[in-house]
Amino acid sequence: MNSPRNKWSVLLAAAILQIAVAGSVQAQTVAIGAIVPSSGPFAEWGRSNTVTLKMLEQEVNKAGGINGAKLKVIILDDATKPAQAASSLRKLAGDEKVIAVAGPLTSSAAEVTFPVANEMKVVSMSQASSKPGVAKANRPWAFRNTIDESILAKSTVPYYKKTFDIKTVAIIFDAKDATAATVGTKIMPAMMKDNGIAIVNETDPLSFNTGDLDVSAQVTKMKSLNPDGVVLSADYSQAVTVLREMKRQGFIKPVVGATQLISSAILKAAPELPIVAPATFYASMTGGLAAPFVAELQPMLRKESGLPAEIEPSMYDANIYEIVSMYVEAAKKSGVTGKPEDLEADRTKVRDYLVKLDNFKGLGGPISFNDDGDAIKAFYVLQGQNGAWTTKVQGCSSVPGHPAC
Amino acid sequence: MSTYTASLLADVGILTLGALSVYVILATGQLSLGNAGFMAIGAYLASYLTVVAGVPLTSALVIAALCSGIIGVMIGFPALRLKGIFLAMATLGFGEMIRSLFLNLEITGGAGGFHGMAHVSVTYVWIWVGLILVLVWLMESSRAWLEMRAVADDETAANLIGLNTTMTKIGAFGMSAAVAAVSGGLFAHHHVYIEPGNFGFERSIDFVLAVILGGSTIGAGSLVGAALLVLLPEQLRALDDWRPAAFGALLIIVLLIRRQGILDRSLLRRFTFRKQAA
Amino acid sequence: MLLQQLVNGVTLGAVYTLLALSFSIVMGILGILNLAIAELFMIGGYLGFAVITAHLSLPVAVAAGMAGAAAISAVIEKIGYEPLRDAPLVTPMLSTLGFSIILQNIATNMWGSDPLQLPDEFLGGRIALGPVSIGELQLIVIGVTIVLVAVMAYIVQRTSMGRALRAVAENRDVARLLGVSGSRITLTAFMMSGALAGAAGVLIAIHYAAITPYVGVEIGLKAIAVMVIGGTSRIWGALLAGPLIGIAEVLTVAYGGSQIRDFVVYGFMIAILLFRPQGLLGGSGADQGQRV
Amino acid sequence: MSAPLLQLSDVTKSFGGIKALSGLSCEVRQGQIVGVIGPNGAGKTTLFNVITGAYRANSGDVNFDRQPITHWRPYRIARAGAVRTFQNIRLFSSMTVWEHLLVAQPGRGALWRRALPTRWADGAAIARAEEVLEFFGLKDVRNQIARSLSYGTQRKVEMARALTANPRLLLLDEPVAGMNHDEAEDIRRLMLRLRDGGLTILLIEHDMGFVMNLCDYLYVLDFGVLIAKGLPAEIQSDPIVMDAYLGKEA
Repeated sequence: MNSPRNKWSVLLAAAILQIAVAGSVQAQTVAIGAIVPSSGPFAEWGRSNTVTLKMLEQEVNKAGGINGAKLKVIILDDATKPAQAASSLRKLAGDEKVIAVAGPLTSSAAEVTFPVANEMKVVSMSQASSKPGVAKANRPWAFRNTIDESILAKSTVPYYKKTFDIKTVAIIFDAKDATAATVGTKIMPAMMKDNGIAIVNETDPLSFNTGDLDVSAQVTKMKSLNPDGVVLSADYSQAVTVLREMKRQGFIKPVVGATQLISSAILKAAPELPIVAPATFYASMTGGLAAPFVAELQPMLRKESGLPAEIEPSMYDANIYEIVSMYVEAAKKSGVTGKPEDLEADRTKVRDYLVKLDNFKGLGGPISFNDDGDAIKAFYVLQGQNGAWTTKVQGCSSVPGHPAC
Repeated sequence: MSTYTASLLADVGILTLGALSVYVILATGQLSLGNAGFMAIGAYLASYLTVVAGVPLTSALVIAALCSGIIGVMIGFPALRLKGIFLAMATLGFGEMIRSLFLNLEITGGAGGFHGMAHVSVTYVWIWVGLILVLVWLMESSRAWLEMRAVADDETAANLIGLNTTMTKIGAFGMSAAVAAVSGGLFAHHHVYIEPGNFGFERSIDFVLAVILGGSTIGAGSLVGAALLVLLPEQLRALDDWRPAAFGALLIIVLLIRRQGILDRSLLRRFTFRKQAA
Repeated sequence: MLLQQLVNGVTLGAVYTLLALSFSIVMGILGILNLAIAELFMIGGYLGFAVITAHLSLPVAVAAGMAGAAAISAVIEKIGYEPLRDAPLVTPMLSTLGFSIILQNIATNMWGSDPLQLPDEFLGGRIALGPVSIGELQLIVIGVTIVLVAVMAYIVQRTSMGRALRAVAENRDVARLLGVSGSRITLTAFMMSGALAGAAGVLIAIHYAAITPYVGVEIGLKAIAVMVIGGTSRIWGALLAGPLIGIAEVLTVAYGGSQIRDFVVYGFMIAILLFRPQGLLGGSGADQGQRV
Repeated sequence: MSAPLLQLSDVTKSFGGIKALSGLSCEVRQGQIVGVIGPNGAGKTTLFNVITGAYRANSGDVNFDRQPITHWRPYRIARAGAVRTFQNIRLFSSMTVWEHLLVAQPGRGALWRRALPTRWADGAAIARAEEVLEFFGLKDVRNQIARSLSYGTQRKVEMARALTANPRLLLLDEPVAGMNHDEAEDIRRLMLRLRDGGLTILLIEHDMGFVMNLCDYLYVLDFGVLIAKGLPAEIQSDPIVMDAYLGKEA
């Protein structure tokens, strides 16, 4: 870990450098904004996003920047507060004159920030929001480099049913988390019905709250209903509590959930419990551009103070990396100038490029966007057991035959 | 003015109203740790009225304020049997109950939140803030306000010299609930999306914090406190990972240096006297 | 299932009891709500984790958690409370909030915001009693709670320090006349309170085997409710109220109301405040409301 | 003869078995200054508390202006016209003298007018406050925090505050305690002027000379029991009183 003193000197040096650079090549920078939660309960995600973006910025500039101009990524912390995310977007778009914004991360923040993006006519693309319909409600400037959970579940649930011979499930969800609650009360129940799986607690939805330590009562209740499997809709940091309790009570049943479950941390909670969840990226995935990305980013993450020593790149790091890469490509190919007088035109160019985006080379395969502003990209139904994720089904968030698949 | 500054100002305005709602109760010597509950009522009710029932925003805010005020009065009757920290506890419980209620209320979207509101400008927010600030400022030199201060200073004596202290406290509670509801309605229509998580204990504490930092003896203190709470974190961005800690430390320092808040009555009196002398 | 749920409820209740007691020591004596207690609990948990992962025994972990949290609590008292003790009660409450923000930030920067988890072996074995199965750690949690409450009750009711605490709780000025140093006693109260929160943190972190910097927030609010229900001035009240709320919560979940659980807990707290403001075990219904 | 303004019949108030007042009956007639005397712990302040509603009598009736006020709440009794001061001065700690003279005035007209600045909405209240301020000679200290003033002035502010509540019966609990002779004399003159203006006064006082010089009628309490009543001259020569009270002091 860096000592704080070291860190300050680095910051100072960076600041001096920045001033020097800004002084000499003022007109030749293209600014891209990012909104990440570097403090608050999701600090780790925001901080690893920050490292990822710094890495990307260097990569792009080393490779010659954007049509000769330097790329500058301006990263703002929203403290996991929706209001701060929205005002950050205003700062980025209004004061910092960025051509596009990556983020915000959570659906709650996206709900508040996307309308501002529309108002200010600048692209905002979330790296993690997967609550249904958030970008759709805020067209044309809102995008998400994620796949709507209702699409993912269509592949996840049949695999889950087939593999574990599931006829009945119990559903438990985090009632305080908007995404998890939507998945737990709407998407998953509908999906279970479509697949002919009975929900044993259909009339009695089991929930807990973000931050709850004790879910023993909920787990005991599920156990007494004796389902074949468990639908666990929660962010992984909360899901850990449930999995631990299931293990403690000897309630070893296959678990299915949404993208929120994907992380390496969750695999440590109860290695003997099989977990099925969809993802567009995971640190140990092979093939394509993913492996070099992980190889480059992981050591940088682990060096960073304020992040745990054994951290791995997350799906959100991959997503935000892709988002800014897309912006860079858009800027290059559609002739973004980065000049103040062209700002409005530049922003429109980026948006139009994204709308027509064709086979952008994402870390996990080609990416484009659907009419809802959500990503069409490859995804994987993963099964986690004994400490590792393995790909079981490969899918794509579009009609078959789309080039992205 | 950049739109970023404008949105911060809108946040200052919304927090000012929340702080004023606590200020009004604090003027009677009581602490509320649950005003986010009233804010939630105002936010959801006003939003429901504009989005589903098509009521114009201003009318919706007035209706929300009235309803919340009535709820405040109804809750005030039993709650005001309690005093001091016990009342604070009860209000804390009330706030959590309201949050839990909206988490389960399907017609307002439950945990999924509620949207569809039309965005309001910072000007509209500040028209309300200005209006209520002026109203509070006028009230501060009224007999009703003196009665509230009398209750705060010595409730028994106030009662014995002929003040209906129960009505005073309930009135303050109702007014507080109404102001918090306006704050909520404006919050909902400024951010155009609300969810129960917006109205937790943390929000209630923010209100109290704004009042105490700004000064709890005059209404303008709420404005100063709210401005500090919204703008300070923005100024601390350079600190990166230590931003919250720096904020916490500054908070403690301000409390230690000016426990009566940044503004107080004697400070104001000194200024007005100087004016008279000049 | 009912019996198993009762066991769950009692375990949860034990946690509430310790934290509620931690709140009530400061509240009972000084009348202020120490909002940093939830974070002392969290810090205690991390310290306990550190000791356990260093392969030291559980008692060492508990001791480390208690000592660490008590030390931080002493700092909070010296900086955040003592200079403000003549101010209205709400002022020191907010200064403790400042500390709570700082502690959360420090924990995030030191250990990350993701849950820190214990390796498996600490989950411990389980004992089957007919249809009910109890974890060894569950028993330890309940046992340590009872011991700590008893020790606390002994200190407060039987020792000279306890008498001094009660005297200050009654009236600081009179206590001074009796030769009791108010400032030393408040420091002691803060440290005792911190030690309890730290102990609770260690036990809970190890029992649930996962911890985050925000782990104290939800449970802290619940513990405040438990403190009120048990009565702020009665040590044993918390021992009754903790399991009561724990069981009430668990039964709400068991009988189909997991969504309205918080509603039930806080509703119960308000009912107690209105009808028995002195708490379940409190004595006479004297007017205890202090100015804020 | 008209009915008395205040009438207590057979009033008993006890605290945990100790009778602070037992079977007390007394009355105060319109336009008189009536004194209540007795040694410490005789129940004088308890009597005030029962009359003004701070305590509720265990048994017996209190009638004020022919209305049974025994179970009324304190503010209602004060509004009906029985307003008091306190033995241990209870001024509002945050208020100036001027504010004290506004706060207790009964509301006039619509409720909303009370929520507007007094100087716009309630000229009558301002005028009344000015009048009382003048009467008690408090003009010099009008903008000072009342609690910061001298003991004697604080007592005056308390009296002034009670007077602005438009009482018909003013209950004064040791109005000259802690005052020097000149101050006490000043107060005595003010009280006589008030009585001459038609106000009825019931007062508790330790200063014998002060009471004898001022009161039209006296009640003597000892251990919660009424042991004597009559004109000052009669009380002065009453052997029981001499024995129980005056004798002890000597």
